[in-house]
Amino acid sequence: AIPADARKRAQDIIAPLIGRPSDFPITEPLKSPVPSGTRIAYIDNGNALVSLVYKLMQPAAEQLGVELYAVRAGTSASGVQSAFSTVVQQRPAAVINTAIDPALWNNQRQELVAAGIPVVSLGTVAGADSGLVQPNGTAAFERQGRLQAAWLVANSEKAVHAVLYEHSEIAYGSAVKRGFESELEELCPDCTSRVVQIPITEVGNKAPERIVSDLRANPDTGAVVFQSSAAATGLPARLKVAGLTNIKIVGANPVPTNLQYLKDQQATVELGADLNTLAWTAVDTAARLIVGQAPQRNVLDGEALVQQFLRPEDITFDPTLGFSAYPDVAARFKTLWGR
Amino acid sequence: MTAGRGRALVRVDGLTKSFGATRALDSVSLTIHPGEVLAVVGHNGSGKSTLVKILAGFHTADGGSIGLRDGAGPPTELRFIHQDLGLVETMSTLENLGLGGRHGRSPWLPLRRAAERRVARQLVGQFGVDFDVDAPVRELSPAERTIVAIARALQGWDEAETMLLVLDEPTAALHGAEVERLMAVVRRVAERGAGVLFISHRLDEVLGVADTVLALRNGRVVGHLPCSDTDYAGLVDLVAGGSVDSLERRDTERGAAVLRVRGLAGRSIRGLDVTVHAGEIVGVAGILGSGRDELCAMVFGGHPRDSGVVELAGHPLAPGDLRGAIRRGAAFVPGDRHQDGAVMTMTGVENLMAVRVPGAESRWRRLRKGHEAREAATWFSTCGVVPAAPEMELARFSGGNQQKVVLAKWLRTRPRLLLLEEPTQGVDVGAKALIHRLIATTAGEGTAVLVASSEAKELAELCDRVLVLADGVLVAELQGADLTEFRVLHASVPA
Amino acid sequence: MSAPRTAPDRSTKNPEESEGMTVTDAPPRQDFRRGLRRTLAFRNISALYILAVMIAVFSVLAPETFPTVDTVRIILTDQALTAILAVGLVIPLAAGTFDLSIGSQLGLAAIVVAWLLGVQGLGLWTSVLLTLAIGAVVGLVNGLLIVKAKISSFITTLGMSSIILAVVSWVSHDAQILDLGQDFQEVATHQVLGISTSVYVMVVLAAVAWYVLDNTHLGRAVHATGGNAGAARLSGVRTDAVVVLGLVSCSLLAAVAGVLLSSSLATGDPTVGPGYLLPAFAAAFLGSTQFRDGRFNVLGTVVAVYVLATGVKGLQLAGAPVWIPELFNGVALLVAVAVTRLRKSGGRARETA
Amino acid sequence: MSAPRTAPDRSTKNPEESEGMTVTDAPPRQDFRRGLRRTLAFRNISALYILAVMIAVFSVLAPETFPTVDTVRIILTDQALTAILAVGLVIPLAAGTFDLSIGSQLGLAAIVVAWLLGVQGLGLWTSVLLTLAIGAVVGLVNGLLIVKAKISSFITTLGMSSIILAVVSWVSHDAQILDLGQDFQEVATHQVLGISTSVYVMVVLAAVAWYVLDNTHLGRAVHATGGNAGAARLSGVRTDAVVVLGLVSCSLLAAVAGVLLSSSLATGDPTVGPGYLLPAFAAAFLGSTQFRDGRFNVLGTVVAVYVLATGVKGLQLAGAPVWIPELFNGVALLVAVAVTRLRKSGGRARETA
Ligand SMILES: Nc1ncnc2c1ncn2[C@@H]1O[C@H](COP(=O)(O)OP(=O)(O)OP(=O)(O)O)[C@@H](O)[C@H]1O
Ligand SMILES: Nc1ncnc2c1ncn2[C@@H]1O[C@H](COP(=O)(O)OP(=O)(O)OP(=O)(O)O)[C@@H](O)[C@H]1O
Ligand SMILES: [Mg+2]
Ligand SMILES: [Mg+2]
Repeated sequence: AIPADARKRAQDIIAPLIGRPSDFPITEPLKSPVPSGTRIAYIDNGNALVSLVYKLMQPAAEQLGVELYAVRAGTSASGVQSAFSTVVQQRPAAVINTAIDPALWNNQRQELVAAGIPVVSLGTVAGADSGLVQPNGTAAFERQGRLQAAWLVANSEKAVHAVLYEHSEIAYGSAVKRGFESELEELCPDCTSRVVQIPITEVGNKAPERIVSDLRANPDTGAVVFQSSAAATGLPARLKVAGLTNIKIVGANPVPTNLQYLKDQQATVELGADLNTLAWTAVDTAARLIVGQAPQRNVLDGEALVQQFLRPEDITFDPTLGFSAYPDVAARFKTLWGR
Repeated sequence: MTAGRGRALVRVDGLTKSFGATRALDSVSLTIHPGEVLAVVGHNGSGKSTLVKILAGFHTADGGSIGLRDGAGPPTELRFIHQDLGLVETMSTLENLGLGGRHGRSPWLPLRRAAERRVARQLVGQFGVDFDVDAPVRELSPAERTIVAIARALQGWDEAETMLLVLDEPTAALHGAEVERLMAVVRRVAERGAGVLFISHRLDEVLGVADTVLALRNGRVVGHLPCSDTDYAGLVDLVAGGSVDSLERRDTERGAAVLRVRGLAGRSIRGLDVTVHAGEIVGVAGILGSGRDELCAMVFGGHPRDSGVVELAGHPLAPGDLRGAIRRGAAFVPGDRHQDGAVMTMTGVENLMAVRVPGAESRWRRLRKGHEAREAATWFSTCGVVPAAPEMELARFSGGNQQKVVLAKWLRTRPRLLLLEEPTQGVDVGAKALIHRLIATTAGEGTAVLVASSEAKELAELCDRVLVLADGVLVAELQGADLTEFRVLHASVPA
Repeated sequence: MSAPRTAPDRSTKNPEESEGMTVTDAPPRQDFRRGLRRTLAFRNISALYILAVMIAVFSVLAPETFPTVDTVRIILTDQALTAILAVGLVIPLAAGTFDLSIGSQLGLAAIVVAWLLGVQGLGLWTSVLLTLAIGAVVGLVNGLLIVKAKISSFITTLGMSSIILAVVSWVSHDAQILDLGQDFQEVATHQVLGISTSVYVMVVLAAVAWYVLDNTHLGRAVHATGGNAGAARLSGVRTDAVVVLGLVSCSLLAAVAGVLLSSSLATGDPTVGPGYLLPAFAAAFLGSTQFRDGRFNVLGTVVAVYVLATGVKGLQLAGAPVWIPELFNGVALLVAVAVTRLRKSGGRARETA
Repeated sequence: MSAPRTAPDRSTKNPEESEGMTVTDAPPRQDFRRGLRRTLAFRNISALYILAVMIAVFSVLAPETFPTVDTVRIILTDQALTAILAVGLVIPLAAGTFDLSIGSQLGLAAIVVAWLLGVQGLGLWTSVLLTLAIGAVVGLVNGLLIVKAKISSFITTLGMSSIILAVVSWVSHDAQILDLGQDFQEVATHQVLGISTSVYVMVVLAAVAWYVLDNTHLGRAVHATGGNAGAARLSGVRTDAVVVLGLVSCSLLAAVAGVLLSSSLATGDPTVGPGYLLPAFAAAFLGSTQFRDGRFNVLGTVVAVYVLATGVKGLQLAGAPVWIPELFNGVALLVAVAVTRLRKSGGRARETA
């Protein structure tokens, strides 16, 4: 059994994110307006999440009065490089990237930095010397792991045996793992956790089979934690077939499908990241960098991410657009931007 | 059998077809009446196969018309045996027989395999042969394959009221006795009221079976007359545009033994000793399954051996070591041109140059295009390849001309031992005489020649000595005055 | 390609046909026994032997979880879509045409059905039928490009695959499409006797494909077209129609798989298609080495899908490292095929390409 | 025998060879002109015409960015690896063997070189050479499985591809390998005259492959093996050696591309390989329709890579919607091939598959 004080501590950690989101990240106004005719490039590799962010950024760009355009990256590394070199050539005022590993476009990153073009990169964990501004970086991902661990402890009577499904191909995976393992160890020494790799190529097709096999091979597993809930696409149906119904599923970074599952009560809880605010934050950060204003501290530290634990009852919105904690985000940024 | 009885089964009028600048058919007209056997003759590339392929709908004509019998009664049904047989090699005899809706059942209904097998056995049995009708056709010998193609064209013919049977060189791979059977079948078909369009380069067959002859030259009709109005010499004249000298029998000067085969055994051959001397032309005769069609391939090494020793000029040739055999001076013209003889997708000159003559070409240095063009010009004219278009894909040459290219390819290597399987298959009379002369000349230069042929006449004319095989063993050896077409035929048919 | 006209090992030919077919010149009894022996020959059904070994091994390694009804149910369900796709693929392959666009076709159907349901708000069956129709049209276009424009099937379907991916991206805006309704989810996941509908759909489709390909003249025409299109045409097979029909059927099956996929995911996901391409090809090729001695066939393909899946499942349940299943897929494919080939008396290799 | 000395329809056949090949009965001058006309015929070099049109169109649509030296440099560099891979692929394709494992082989080399450098700490050139050697061994294994175990190349390389992916996953633990050192990064990215080394490597390798395949007896042996392996063997070509050699060369080139990729990424990434498979196949097949009338050839392949890349780049620079470039890839492939086919005088369709 988990000691009451440990559960209390865990509950304290998660309480601020139950039923309400973390604080709005951007507070300082934009000092000068963005010149008209400013163009911001976005690299879209066709991934659902990446495309979603693009969609969410469009109203922000409109509000700000800049032209946001997408360049398609192909599936191969050359495709990514080719897209970024197109961008290098186009010399936009800023570049926004979501989740495409900077290692794949290292040369172009250097060229962009050398050309003084600011690059805002969401969901990546490149080093500080990379010259990238990463509003949700290492810190946010470590916090994700810690929050998921805390949620488990807070919601379990007995010591849990958890499994963390991670994708080591994705650079931020180790940050999540670090946060999760250390927090679980700290809050509940009796709890155990396994870390199981799900090849990123299996997400969207074979991942659920692998997960079901893993859960059947390890029948004492009581909780499933996802580094990224996209891997759970198709999982509920498989769990139903396998009769695995008593397992807690703590997702994170849900894609719309996961929110739909949650809404349909086919998942337990998702640590929602407010991509909408993040998208606005990215445009805001790009704007600041364009006009030469320093971004806020939390943006530079990679902590500018709004999170909230989402339970089925919290899905009162249209899951298609993802989780949005601040419906008035447009108004807030309008004020900040003085428009 | 009187031509002209009833209405024409097919009426071809002014048919024209060109391939680029080649005029393959030039206003060809013909009619075939029920019960008529029309033979089409002509030199290689004269357009015979093109005519057949247009009838079959494989090519569309540039001009002219084809009228099948219409009005009263069912329309004429066309059945084909194409020059390259048109069998699906990966499928069994049974399955090949059932292709093309001959089964008369809806394609969606279940197959009746037992009945099909019975029918297949029966059809094949008509030719006095028996092989596994469930084996893929690619595992059959060329003659067996011919029989499958014939059987397919003939099935259910007695139910078809108005049929036109079209045979494009059906006898090229058949032996005398098999040819006889085929001719009998053809005659029977015609007697029942079907029409037959028959293409052959074996003019004696033509005389034996046809009622009318149509001669083509360069795509034009140069003669259309009843068979009774002509004779062998007349046909030769029509085909070759002049008379053809028959081969001068040379004085045999035997040199040293070049090829020495001892105790050879394989699939159909069971212990055979053969010696061929320099300058000697030795023929191999025998019916289907006698081992005749396997000997050359086994000597060359392209075909596995169970036992036996093959020596070329004192050096053993190992089975499978084809390069070794070539280096020692062996040359092999296979009986199956499509499968073994040539790369149809490559050009004439590339096929000609496919065998590397030691010392003549360097491997890494740039190909000498000029040299190749000269070689092609020389050899295409030597072997009478028309059109002399070295850069044309081999598949586009006519069947006989493909055969000449394959021959040229090997003659070019100036072999010490020339192994020939059906060397003149599909070749017109003029070209055949030319090839015979080439072979004789080659032998005259000291090459040992081993020729396997299903045509007794050819062997009798060409060879110094003929080995007759039956059931895989040597049953007769004919030479000198004993070497006649009749004796060869007689010896090869088992008692 | 070794010797021309190598001694044909005729004893190995189409053994299942001899069964029950009295061959006139052999006593039926003995013939039957010989047929049986051939049918059970290792090289003819190597995959089944491999399956048996795997079942034994994994039952020892994972005694709690592997040899259970649950495992059977799970494997059946998991692989139903791959099996449908692979069965579909068998048809054009048998006719000698490649379809490299099946993966993206599956993806197209998955997105289109979701789009019709979720975005256009059409009814359930309208959406499904329309999706199948669109699938068939894609197959038709593929087929016409091949037989009319005379582009090789490899290029046609490679190009088509790019085009389809573009269409998917355009229709879906690269985003998932949700809210497809509970009814739609039931289409694939409704359970009868503990087994979900997609399995039944697969069985029915495979049975139909098996009947047509292996037991009718139409099927024979398909194989003839694949064996030698020119010869088949000359013997009266309408090879163009066969090729087009084959591709349309294949596309239809891919569309069925796509609809079932969206139904079981309860989402239209724009990225799911291409991942199915290689498994389907592997199954069809492995399947071609089973039962019918080198001929593409439905039964072998379905068996191949499930043999591979059983191996992977067993390895996962036995707790093998992540990369082992992938290794298993590759090795199993090679071993199963090599066994078939090695025992065959020499000759005639590299038939395909 | 009055032979018809009519000019054969040479207009469709290997036009570049007629040049300088005086046909006995035509005046050389006219022949040369005819050769030139054939060489420039639309259906023979359709890709180049498409390229010209694209350059014109995009220069109007994106006048600032498209018609610049930068664009040329960038396209050259970006596509160098795809071009190397596609050139490698041409060799086995010409010999009638598929290699579906080139994508994963590229990935293997990319990871192995990174692992040797970053994890094992070997020297730069040791690592590179060892990686190339491993690449060659993979090709050798592919080749031996095909010629000895007589597994079809399609299955062999499909299976091998799974095995390689497993090895990559095992070696890399599915994680990136970093810290490969500045020197290594220079291997691919060092610039000479503003163009990076990988482009020069590509040009050299393509030139060698072109020379051997199109201008030597060995190259002719390769094409003969692809055309009819049985007949080639009976003419003294060591077809088994040709097949193995072809696959080894292909693997070597894939390994070179993998090393260059890791070098230009400065990272060993375990996921990069498979994405290269389809582009390489598309280029090789599109290339086969250029210059040599249906024969796989190096020059056509390199041109195909760059024509497709130019189109995509132009569309990107002109700001087309994201899904347009993918559509372009597909449509360009089909149109370029269809143009070649349609103009050809009937017959002989569906050569491949
Ligand atoms: N597909 C094709 N492309 C180009 N030329 C062709 C094609 N098919 C046939 N030809 C040419 O048409 C002419 C007639 O060929 P055809 O095959 O009809 O001759 P044939 O009379 O059957 O000769 P053979 O006795 O050698 O079989 C030849 O010059 C041949 O090269
Ligand atoms: N003109 C040619 N025709 C066909 N194949 C060729 C030709 N030239 C070379 N080859 C092939 O190229 C490969 C390399 O040839 P290799 O270097 O072994 O030739 P070689 O040294 O003359 O042979 P050997 O040493 O056996 O005489 C072989 O597979 C061979 O079959
Ligand atoms: Mg002919
Ligand atoms: Mg040598």
